Amino acid sequence: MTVSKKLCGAAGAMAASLFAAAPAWAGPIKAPTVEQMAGMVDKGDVAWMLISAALVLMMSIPGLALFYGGLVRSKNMLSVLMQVFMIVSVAGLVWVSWGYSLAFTSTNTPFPAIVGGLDKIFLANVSSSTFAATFSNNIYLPELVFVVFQMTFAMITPALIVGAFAERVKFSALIVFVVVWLTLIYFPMAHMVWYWAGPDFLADAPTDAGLLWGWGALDFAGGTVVHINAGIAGLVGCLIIGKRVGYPKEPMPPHSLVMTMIGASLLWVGWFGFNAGSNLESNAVTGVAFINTMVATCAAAVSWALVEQFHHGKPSLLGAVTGAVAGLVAITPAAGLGAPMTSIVLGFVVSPICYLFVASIKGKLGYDDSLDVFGVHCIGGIVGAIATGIVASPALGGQGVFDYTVFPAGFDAASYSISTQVVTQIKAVLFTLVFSGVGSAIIFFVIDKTIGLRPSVDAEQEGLDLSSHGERAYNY
Amino acid sequence: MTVSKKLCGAAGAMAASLFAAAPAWAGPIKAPTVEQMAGMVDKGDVAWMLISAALVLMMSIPGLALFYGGLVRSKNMLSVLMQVFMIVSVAGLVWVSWGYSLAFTSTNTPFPAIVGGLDKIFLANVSSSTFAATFSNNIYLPELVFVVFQMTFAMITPALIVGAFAERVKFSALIVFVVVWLTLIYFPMAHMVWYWAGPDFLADAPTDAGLLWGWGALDFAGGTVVHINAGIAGLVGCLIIGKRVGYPKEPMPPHSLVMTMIGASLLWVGWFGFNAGSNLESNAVTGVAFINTMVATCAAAVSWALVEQFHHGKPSLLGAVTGAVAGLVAITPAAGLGAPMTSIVLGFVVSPICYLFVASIKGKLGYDDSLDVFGVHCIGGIVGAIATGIVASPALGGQGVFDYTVFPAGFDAASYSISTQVVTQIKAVLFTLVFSGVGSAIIFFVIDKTIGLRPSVDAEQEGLDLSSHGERAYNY
Amino acid sequence: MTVSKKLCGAAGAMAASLFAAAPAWAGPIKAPTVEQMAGMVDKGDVAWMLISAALVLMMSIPGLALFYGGLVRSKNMLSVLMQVFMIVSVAGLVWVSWGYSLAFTSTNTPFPAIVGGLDKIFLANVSSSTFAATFSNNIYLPELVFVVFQMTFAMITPALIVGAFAERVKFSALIVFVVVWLTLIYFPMAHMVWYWAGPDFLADAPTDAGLLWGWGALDFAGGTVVHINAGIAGLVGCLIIGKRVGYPKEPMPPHSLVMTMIGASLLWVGWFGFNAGSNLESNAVTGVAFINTMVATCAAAVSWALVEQFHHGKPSLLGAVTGAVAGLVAITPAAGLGAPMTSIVLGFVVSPICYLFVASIKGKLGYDDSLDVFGVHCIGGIVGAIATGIVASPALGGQGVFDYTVFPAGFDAASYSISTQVVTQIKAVLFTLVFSGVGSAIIFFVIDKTIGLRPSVDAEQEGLDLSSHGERAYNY
Amino acid sequence: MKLVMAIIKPFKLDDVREALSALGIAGMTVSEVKGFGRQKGQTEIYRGAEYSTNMVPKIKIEVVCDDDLAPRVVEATQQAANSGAIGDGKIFVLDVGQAVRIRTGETGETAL
Amino acid sequence: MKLVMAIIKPFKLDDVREALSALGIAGMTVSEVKGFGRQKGQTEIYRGAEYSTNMVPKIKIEVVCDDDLAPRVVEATQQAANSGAIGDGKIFVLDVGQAVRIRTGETGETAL
Amino acid sequence: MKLVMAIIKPFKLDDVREALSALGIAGMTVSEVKGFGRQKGQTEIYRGAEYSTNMVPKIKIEVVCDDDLAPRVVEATQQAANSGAIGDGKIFVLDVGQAVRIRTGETGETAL
Ligand SMILES: Nc1ncnc2c1ncn2[C@@H]1O[C@H](COP(=O)(O)OP(=O)(O)O)[C@@H](O)[C@H]1O
Ligand SMILES: Nc1ncnc2c1ncn2[C@@H]1O[C@H](COP(=O)(O)OP(=O)(O)O)[C@@H](O)[C@H]1O
Ligand SMILES: Nc1ncnc2c1ncn2[C@@H]1O[C@H](COP(=O)(O)OP(=O)(O)O)[C@@H](O)[C@H]1O
Repeated sequence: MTVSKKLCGAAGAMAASLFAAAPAWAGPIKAPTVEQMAGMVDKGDVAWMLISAALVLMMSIPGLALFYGGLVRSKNMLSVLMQVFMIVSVAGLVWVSWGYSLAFTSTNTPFPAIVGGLDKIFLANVSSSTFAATFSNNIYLPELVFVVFQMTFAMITPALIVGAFAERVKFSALIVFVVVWLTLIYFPMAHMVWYWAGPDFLADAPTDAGLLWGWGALDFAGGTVVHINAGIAGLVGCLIIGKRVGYPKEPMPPHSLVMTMIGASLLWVGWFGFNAGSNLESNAVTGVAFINTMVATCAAAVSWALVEQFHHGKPSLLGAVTGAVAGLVAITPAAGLGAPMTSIVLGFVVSPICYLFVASIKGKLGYDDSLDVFGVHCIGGIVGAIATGIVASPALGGQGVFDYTVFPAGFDAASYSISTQVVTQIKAVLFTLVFSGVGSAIIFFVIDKTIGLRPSVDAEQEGLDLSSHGERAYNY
Repeated sequence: MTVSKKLCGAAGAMAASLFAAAPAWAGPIKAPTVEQMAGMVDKGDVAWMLISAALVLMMSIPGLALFYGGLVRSKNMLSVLMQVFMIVSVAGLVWVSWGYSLAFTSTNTPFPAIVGGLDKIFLANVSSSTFAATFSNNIYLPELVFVVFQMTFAMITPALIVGAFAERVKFSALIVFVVVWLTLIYFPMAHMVWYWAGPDFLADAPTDAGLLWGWGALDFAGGTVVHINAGIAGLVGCLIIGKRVGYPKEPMPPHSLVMTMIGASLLWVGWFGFNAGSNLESNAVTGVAFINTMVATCAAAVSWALVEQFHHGKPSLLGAVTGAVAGLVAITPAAGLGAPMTSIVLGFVVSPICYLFVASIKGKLGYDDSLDVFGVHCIGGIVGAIATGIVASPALGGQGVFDYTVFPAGFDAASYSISTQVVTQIKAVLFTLVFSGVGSAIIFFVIDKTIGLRPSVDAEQEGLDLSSHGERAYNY
Repeated sequence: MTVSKKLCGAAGAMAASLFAAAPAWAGPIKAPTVEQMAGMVDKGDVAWMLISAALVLMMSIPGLALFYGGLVRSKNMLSVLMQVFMIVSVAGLVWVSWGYSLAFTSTNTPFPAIVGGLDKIFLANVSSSTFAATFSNNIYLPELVFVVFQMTFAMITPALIVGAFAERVKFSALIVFVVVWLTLIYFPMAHMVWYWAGPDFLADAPTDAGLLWGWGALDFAGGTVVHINAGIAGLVGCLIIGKRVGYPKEPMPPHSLVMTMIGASLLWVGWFGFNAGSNLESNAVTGVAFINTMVATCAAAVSWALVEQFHHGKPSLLGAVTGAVAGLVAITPAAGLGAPMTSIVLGFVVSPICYLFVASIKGKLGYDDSLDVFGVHCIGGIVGAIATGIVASPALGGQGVFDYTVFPAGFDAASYSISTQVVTQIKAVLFTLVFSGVGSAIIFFVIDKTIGLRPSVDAEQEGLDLSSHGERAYNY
Repeated sequence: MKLVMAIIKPFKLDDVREALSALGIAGMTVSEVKGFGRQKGQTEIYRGAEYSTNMVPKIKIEVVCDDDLAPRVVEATQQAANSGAIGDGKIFVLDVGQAVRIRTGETGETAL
Repeated sequence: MKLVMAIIKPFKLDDVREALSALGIAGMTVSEVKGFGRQKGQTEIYRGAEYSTNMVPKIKIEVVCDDDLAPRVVEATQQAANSGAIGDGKIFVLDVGQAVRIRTGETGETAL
Repeated sequence: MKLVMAIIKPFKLDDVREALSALGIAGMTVSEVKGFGRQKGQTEIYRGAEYSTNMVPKIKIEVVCDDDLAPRVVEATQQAANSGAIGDGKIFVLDVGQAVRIRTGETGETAL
C-alpha cells in the first residue's frame, strides 16, 4: 500500500525487462482496458500475494491471539482467544460487505478524499475478471486477490485493540464496537492513506487519491492505518473502561510466556506477508521490505534485552519478544523505503522509547493498558512513521520515492528532502491520533452508555472464560 | 482438483495473454510432447503449488493434531498426536509406493473408471522430466510437484478419521487400518473423482476419466474424497469400536482448548493451500478459491457462535472454532466455483446443521463420535457438496464450468442447470457414503476380529499415552 | 547452495524453454552485466525464495525453540526459548554486518578459498539493484533476497548448538560464543562449501570457489555447514561445560512433549524452505528436493518408531518426531540430488543409527548432550553427507551433477562415479569435524576461562528461567 | 469433629462424591496428589532413558464431619472407591479441634 | 501447637497473607485445591455437552502456630477471607504433636 | 498412628523417598505446594512490573506410620532433606485416629 510517489531503481529495471519479454505490447500502455490488464498479471505476483494474505491471517490467528493470550491470567485465556478469533471473522464479513467499497473506491461519495462510496458494496462489480493496480505501470493483480489481502489488514487492526482492555470487556459490546469502529474509523483511514487511482491512471486524474496520500505521507505497510490507529483506540478504550479489579495491587503475571513467545514468533514470520506483501509484487523492492523487516526486528529485540540488562540486570524473554514486536511495528511504514542498515538503527531506537512508556510512564500515569497496546503499537508506530521520513531518503541509502504524476512513473531522487518529509509524516501522525482518538472515544462512550462495556465485578473475578463463554482453558 | 468441465472467464483471459507473451508457439498445442510441456511450466505456478503442499502438511501437523489433541483428556494427548504424526508418515510412503499410481493412472487396469493401474508403482516413469496437466490448456506442472501436493491430501484424510474413536483405539491396529483403507477406499475414490486425461488430451479421449468425474460431479478441492469419505469412515469406526469407558456418564471436558484453537487456526491458514492450491495454478481463479474459503469460514464461525448465543446464552470459543472448521469443510468442494457472497450464505447455513448433529442428534442416537468427525466433516461435507451445485451457477455469480470436450476448452455458461447439477451432486454424495461406509465397515470388522481394535479397559483408563506409548504429555 | 557441478535434465529443459519465451536475447549470455541481470529475474523465483526465507525463520522460531523447549524441565523452558530467540536476533545483525561479506565474496582476502573479504561489510555494494547468481545460466535473484535467505541459515545453525548444553549455560557467555563462533567457524564453513562465481562466470574463473566446493563435495542444502558443524560444536560444548547437576541420577523427563511435537512439525514444514529453497529457483528440481524431503522424513519417523517397537515394545511420539528430525537432517545434503525411492531408503537407514547414539552410546560414554544435538544432527548429518554420494548417482535415479566449467553448463551423467564421490564426501565430513570441532573447542575454552560458561549450582537448581531471566514460564 | 482424608484413584472421584452426598455430606475439598506405594507406575522411556517411577496420580479428598458421621463416611468412601485392584488407596481419620465458616463466622458442627 | 487449615477463595490469598504477617506468622504453606460445597461452579458447555460441576477452584492455606496464637490466626483469617458471599470457605484447626525445622533440626515452637 | 507431614525442597524428594524406603516405609503421598517463609523467592519482572513474591515451590510429603516409627521417620526426613540452606522446610507430626486400606478394608497399622 502506499503513497503519492514511491519505489526504486530496481523496480524500474525490472519493469523494463518485463516489457522486453512481453512482445504483446510495445511500451507501457496508459490507462489499459480490463482486457489488457488481464494480460498484465504475473503468476509469481499472484502466488506471492496469496501467500502473503495467508501469512497476515496467521499473524492474527493464532499469532496475535497467543501473544496476547499468554499474557493474561489463565481464567481469561479463552476470552482473549475468542475475541481475536471472532473479530477476525466479523471483520472479514464486514470487509466484503461494505468495507472494501468504503476504502477502495472514490466514486459516488460526497468526500472522495475521506471515504469511498458504495459502488462495490457486497463486492458488486468485483469478480475474477476485474483487476487492481500495483505500484508499477502496467502490472496488475486479480482484484479479488487484492481484496483478500487487504481484508487481512482489516481483520488484525481491530484485534490489536483488545489487548488494551483485556480481562474486563463485555464480549457482545466488543463485537458491536468493532463493527462500528471499522466502519467509522478504519475504512476512512485506509481510504485516506492508501487509496489512489493507480500508476497508469494518476497522471490523468492527479487528485483521485485519499487525503493523506495526497499530502505525500509515506506509509509503506500501515504504520498509521494499523498501528497508530489501533494503539490510540486502545488507550482511549482502556481509559473509558477503567482498570481491572485488583489492578495494580494484585499481582497479574502472564499465565504462559510460552504462548506469548509462540505468538510473537508467528507475528514475526507472518509480518513478512504484511510488510513485503504490501509491495503488491514479487520483485527486488519486495526483497528490500523483507530484509528491512528482518533486521529491524532483530535489532529491536536485542535492544530491549540490553535495556533490561542495564536496568535490572536480567534480560527477559518477554522483553525480547516485546522488543521484536516494537521493531516490527516501527519498520512497518518504512519497510520498502529504507535500507537494511538504517532499519537496524530504527530497531535499536524504538525499543528504549517503548520501554519507557511500558515500564515507567504507564505506571506513573496509572492507566491500565493491560497488554501495552498503546506503549508498543501506538508509540512504536509513531516512532516508525516519523523515522520513515528519514530512512526513505536516497541520501541514506533509502529507496526514495517514485513520481507517479508523470507517465510512466519515474524515479525522483533529487527532490527528496528529509525535513519536508518528516514534517509531512508528523502531520499524518497527528491527524491519525486526533481522528482515531476522538472518533474511538465517542464510539466507546456511546456503547458504554447503551449496551455497557464492562462485565460485573463477580464475572470479572471469576474470569471471563467461564462467565462469558462457559468454558475453561485447561483441564489437566 | 476437479471435474468434467470447469473454470471461468478470467482463466480464459489470462491464458490468452500468456500465449501472447510466449512466442515459442503460435496457439495452443493439442496433446503436447513432454519436451513441449517442459516449456509450458510457469515458475509462479510451481512456487504456489509447493507452498500449498507445505500448507496442507501444516494442516495435519501440527494443525489437525492439535485441534484434536486439545479436545481429549490429557492422559490421551500424546496418543492423538502420535496417531496423526504416524498416519502422515505412513500415508506418505504408501502414496509414492502405490497410491499415486492407483489414483492417477488409467492404463493397465481392468476398471479404468474405478481405479488406476500399477504403471507408476514406486514412482516408476515419474521424474523431474515428466509433467502433470493443470486445468488450463498448455499449462503444466512438474509431475513430482503434483505428486507431492496430492500426497498431502492422502496424508490428512485418514488422519481426520481418528477423531471419531479417539481415546480408545489400539495403535498398531490403527496403522494397519490406515494402510488398507487408503488402498481400498481412498485411492479409488481419488481416482473416481479427480482422475482425467487433462485439457489438452480429453477432446481425443473423452472417456479417459474417473467415474464421478464422468458423471460431471463438481468437487473443487475434495469434499467427497476427503471429508465425506473420512467422516463416514469415522462414524462406522466409532460404532464398531464402541463407546469410551465411562461415556457419557463421566465428564470428559477438553484438556486444552488453547491447543484446539491453535490447531483450528492453523487448519484455517493451511486450508488455503488445500482449496486454492487445488486450482493447480496461481491465477484469478486461485484468488476466487482463496477469498471464498476466507469468507465462508468467517460466516460459519459467526453463525455457530450465534447459534450458541441463542441456544444457551453464551458463545464459546470451541463453538467458534468448530464453526470455522465446518465452514472450511463446506466450502471445500465449492471453493473455486462459487462467489464470495454465496460462499458467505453457505457458511451461515452449514453451522446450524452441524450443530444439530453434534449437540443434539449425537446425544439422542447415543454413538460416541469423540471429536465429532461425522457431525462436522461428513455432514459439513454433504452440505457443501450439494450446495456446490447451486453456488457454481453463473446465474448466482458462480464460476460455472468449462467444456473440456472441445479443444481448446471453452467456457460454457448457457448450459448450466442448477437442478441437474444438484442431482448429480447428490448422486456423488450417496455413492461416496455407500462406497466408503460399507468398505470401511468391512475393513474395521476384519481388523477387529483379527488384531483387535481396542486396548484393554485398564490401558484405556490409565490413558493411552502411558499404556501405548510409555510417555506422559506434561511434567510441569 | 552448492557444489562444483550440479543439477539435472529437467533444469536444462526448463532453462531452454525460458530462453525461448524471452525474446530479449538470442541465447545465454556469458557474464551478463548488472543491467542484463535485471532482466533475468523471475517473479516466481523471488516469491519462492522469500517464502522459503520465512519458512526457515519459522524453523528457528518457534519451531526449534519449541522442539528443544518441550524437552527440558519447566524451570528452564524460558531460558531455551530466550536463547534461540536471541541467537536468531544477534545472528541476523552479525550476518548483515560482516557475515555475508565473509561468506559470499572472494575479493580482497588473503585466503579466497577459505573465507571472503570485507568488500560487502555492512552490505556495502549490495542494494535493490544488485543480483545474485542461481544454479542456472542467466537466471538471477535480487541480491537482497539471497542475503536474507542465507541469513536464516546463519540464524538457525548456532541455535541448534544450544540443545547440547541446555539447562546449564550462562546466557551472556552463550551470546558471546555465538558471535565469535559465527565469525570464526560458520562464515568460513559457508564460504568453503557454498561460495562460487556462478554459472555464467565460472568457466572464465574456474578457481573462484570455496575449498570444499572445489573438491567437488556435494551438499545441496547444508548437511556439513549446518548440521555436522552445529552437531560437533554441541558435543564439544557439552563436554567442556560438563553434566547437569543431578545427571544422570535425577529423572529429567521432558516437561511438555506437546511443545516438542509442535516444534518438530514446524521444523518439518519449514524445512521445505531450507531444502527446496536451497535450489534458489522454483522449478522441477525444487520439486525433487521437496518430495525427497517429504518422503525421507516419513521413512525416518516410521523407522524410529519401529526400532522402539522392537526394542521395548512401544513406539513413542518422542521417538517418531526425533526420527523425523533425523530424516530431515539426513536428506538435507541430498535433497535435490537423489530420487524419492532412494531418499526413503536413506530415511529408513538414518534412524537406527541415530537411535544407537542417542539411546545407547551416549549413556555408555556418559556425556550429557541434553537434547541429543550430536546424536541427531551430527550423526544424522554424517550419514546424509556420505549417502549423498550414493543417491546422487544417475544410475540410481539421482539427479547427477552439472558441469559448470563449460558454458553454458551441461549435464554430465557419464562421468559420475559413486566411489569417487563417496570418498570426496567423507573427506568433506572429516574436514568439517576437525575444523569445527577444534575451532569450537578453543572458543568454548577461552570463554570458559574468561567470562565463565556456567551459572552457579544454586542458579541451575532454581532453574535458569528465574535465575537468569527473572521470569516463570507458567502461572496457571 | 473428624477430618477424613482419603487417597483414591482419580476415576473414582465421582463415585465417592455421590456416596458422600447420599450421607448428607455437604462439602469436601479435593486435591491432585501423587502416590508412592505398592502400585507401580508405568515405565516411561524418553529416547531410550527409562524412568521407572513408582509415582501414580491420585486424588486426595478431605472431608470434615462430626464424630458420629465419621465411621459412615469412612465406610462409604471405602466402598465407593474400591475397585479391588492394588493402588485403590487409603483412608486416614484425624481429630479436628475447631471448624469455622468464613462467611458467617459460625463455628463447630454448624460450620460444616 | 495447632495446624490451622483454611480453604479460601483464590483472590483472597493476598489479604490473608498480610493479615497473618501482621500477627507475626512467619511462614505458611499454600496449595491449589478444588472445593465442593454450597457454592456451585459455572456450568460448562462443550459442543452442547453440559458439565454442571460443583467444583470450584480454592486455595488451601496451612499454618502451624503455637496454641496461644491459634485463635487469633483463625480470627484474622476469617476476617481477611470474608467476602460475605457463599463459598468463602472454612477454617479447621488440628493438633500438632511435633514440629521440626529441617535446616537446623530445631523442634517445637522454635521451629516455626 | 502418626501423620508425618514434611515440606521440603523439590529436588530433595528422591533423597527423602530413599531414606524412608530404607526404614521400611511402603507408601507416601506427595503434593506440589507453594511455601511462604524466611526464604524469599526470586523477584519476577514482567515489562517493568516487579512481583517480589515470597512464594517458593515446595513439595509436601505425607506419610502415615505407626507411633514407634514416627520419630525415626522424622529424623530420616530431616537428614535427607537438609541442605543447610534457608528454606529447607519443616516437618509436622499429627495424630491419626484410624487408617483403612480401601482395597481390602483392613484397618489400623496393617492398612499402611
Ligand atoms: N503410609 C502411607 N502414608 C501416606 N500415604 C500412603 C501410605 N501408603 C500408601 N499411601 C497412599 O496410598 C496409595 C495407594 O497405596 P498402594 O500401596 O499403592 O496400594 P494399596 O492401597 O492397594 O495398598 C499410594 O499411592 C499413596 O498415595
Ligand atoms: N465438610 C467439609 N470438609 C472439607 N471441606 C469443606 C467442607 N465443606 C466445605 N468445604 C470447603 O469449603 C468450601 C466452601 O464451602 P461452601 O459450602 O461452598 O460455602 P460456605 O463456606 O459459604 O459454606 C468448599 O468449596 C470446600 O472446599
Ligand atoms: N508456620 C508454618 N506453617 C506451615 N508451613 C510453614 C510454616 N513456616 C514455614 N512453613 C513452610 O516451610 C517452608 C520453609 O520455611 P522457611 O521459613 O522459608 O525456611 P526454614 O525452613 O529454613 O526456616 C516454607 O516455604 C513453608 O512452606
